[in-house]
Amino acid sequence: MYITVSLAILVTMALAIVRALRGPSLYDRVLAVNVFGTKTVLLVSVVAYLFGRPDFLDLALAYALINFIGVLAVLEFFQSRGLRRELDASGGEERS
Amino acid sequence: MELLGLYNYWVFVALLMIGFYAVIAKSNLVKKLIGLSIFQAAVFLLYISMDKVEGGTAPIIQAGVVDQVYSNPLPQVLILTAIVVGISTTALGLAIVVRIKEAYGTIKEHEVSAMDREA
Amino acid sequence: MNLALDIASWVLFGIGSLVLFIGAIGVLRMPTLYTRMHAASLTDSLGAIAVLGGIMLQAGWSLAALKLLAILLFLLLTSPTSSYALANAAVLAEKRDAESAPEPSA
Amino acid sequence: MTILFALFLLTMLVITAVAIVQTTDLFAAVMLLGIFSLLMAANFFVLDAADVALTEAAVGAGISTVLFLGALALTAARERPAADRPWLPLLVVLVTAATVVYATFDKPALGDPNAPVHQHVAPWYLSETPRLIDIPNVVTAVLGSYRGYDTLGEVFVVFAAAIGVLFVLSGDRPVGDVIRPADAPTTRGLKHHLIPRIVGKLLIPFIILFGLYVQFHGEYGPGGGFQAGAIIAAGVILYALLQGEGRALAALPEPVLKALVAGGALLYTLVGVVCMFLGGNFLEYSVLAADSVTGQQVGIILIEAGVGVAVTGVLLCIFHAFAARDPAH
Repeated sequence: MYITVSLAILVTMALAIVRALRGPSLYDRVLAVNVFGTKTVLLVSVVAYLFGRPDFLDLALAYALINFIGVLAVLEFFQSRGLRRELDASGGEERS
Repeated sequence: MELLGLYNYWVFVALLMIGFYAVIAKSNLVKKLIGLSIFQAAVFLLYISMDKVEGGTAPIIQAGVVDQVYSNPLPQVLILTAIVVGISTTALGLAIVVRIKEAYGTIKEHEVSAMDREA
Repeated sequence: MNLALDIASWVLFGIGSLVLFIGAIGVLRMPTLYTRMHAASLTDSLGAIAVLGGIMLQAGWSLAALKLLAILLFLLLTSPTSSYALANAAVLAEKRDAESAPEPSA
Repeated sequence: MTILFALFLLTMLVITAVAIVQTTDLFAAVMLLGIFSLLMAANFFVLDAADVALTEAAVGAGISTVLFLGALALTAARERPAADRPWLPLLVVLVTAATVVYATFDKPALGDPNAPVHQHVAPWYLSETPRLIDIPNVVTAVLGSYRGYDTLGEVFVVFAAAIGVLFVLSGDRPVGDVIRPADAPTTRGLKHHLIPRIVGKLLIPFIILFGLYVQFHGEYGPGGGFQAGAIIAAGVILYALLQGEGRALAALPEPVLKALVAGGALLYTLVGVVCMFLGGNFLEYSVLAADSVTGQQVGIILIEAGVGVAVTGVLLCIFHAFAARDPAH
């Protein structure tokens, strides 16, 4: 029973990776990371039961709590990058 | 089945070489550090692959369960500390890259060394 | 009783897997960023509820069930928040591009 | 069954790694690195390394993304598609790969109980820990007690890295880019985003609480100082992202962070020295209490506390050093 659902989650993870690789925009990649994070939480919870060690749910709990920090950091990054571009014309792009 | 048992090691080799390629072929210094992180992760994977025992479980002893096989705790201890050390050393590398950018205006390795030669 | 619980778990797992799978296809096939985001965030929440609910039925009354409940709660809080942050970042960038496009960069 | 997971997860790992190296967009590379870290943690978990997976989760799920983004903000988000000459490096890599793959044919298969690595100290650790230290988590026992010297060394490496970052980044920024438009403060932090702010306010206490749980439950389940330090640091970084650097630094000022870094390392060393004064060897915790098992447990709790404090301090010091360098801040 657990193995079926964990396989389903693995397939959805693979699809999310395809989205992350194809892009096209940066935000698509962030979206893929976000989707992937949720799937990892679910996978870990299921696998903890599959292995019969439910005390390892701590890992899923850790991800559920701190996974979205990355996405918030992205929002902050784009916000302050816009600000930085006003400060400095050469901005976030490498000189060419 | 015999060969599948070595799959972990092949993935380790693949990751190691991908990281290695990034370090030697890319001239962007941040990219080199990213490659170094992948290289590091490959080594972590090697160690953790070695700790697995067939039919075993994580080495946290369950009260009242006898005859349980446990995986090897030693590689886990080594890698556990290595992960935190890895992030701090990567941070140090990034700090140096930031200073290079400020001093040279670029983070391309060959441009930095060209400027060094001119100076 | 046990059989009933098992069947309920199966049903929840089935719903969860199906919803997650549909969501993943949506993320892959939808035409624009915002539609993709829509597909991802809604199915994520329902899928998480179904899968974790299914496990919870199997766990019974225990510390593990409490932890699963906590995981579910935190997921339901953080997953929409990150969708919000992501959509916000995308809109901000779009707006900035639209603003900077007509005027020549100073 | 493990093989099935391994095939799936490891293949995805390799694909992601290739994509990371291939893309010229460094921002995309950092995002993919996030996926890479998640896959790595899932792999560790499947391979029975719950403690390691928790560490990877705590470090990879926030802190490493935040640090890389901080560095990208200060350098450049795009790699110029350059005239790299890939042929020579590719050749070197392929030759090395062939050699190492050849070497793997002598490795024991995954999970082989007769592999040399399982023959020597590990069985002793597993069989003697319940008698000598009496805590369920053998990983914590090995980390804290049997290999306490190693862990002390690692703590000092982390300590040295923090000092290095502070040295490198605390000098004066080159002049010219510190002018700040008057209306800049409106974009500081994510204060004006209502939803993240409220959710963050709700979650930060739970993150800190969970960090403390991981710290003190480390003897019984997956956890310990390294993981707890990273989780607590992630909580404070979340606070800094939401409320702005200033508020985070007001709550935990920089001298306090530096004191945490030094204090944690010092606490660990002092435990060792106290053991010597009580007549044992350096880091021989058995002498810390009348009963040697209790002594071991007290010693492990103390040094884990030292590790946790030091790691929290180090990660936060590094984060603030990068953030303070940013002209937009």
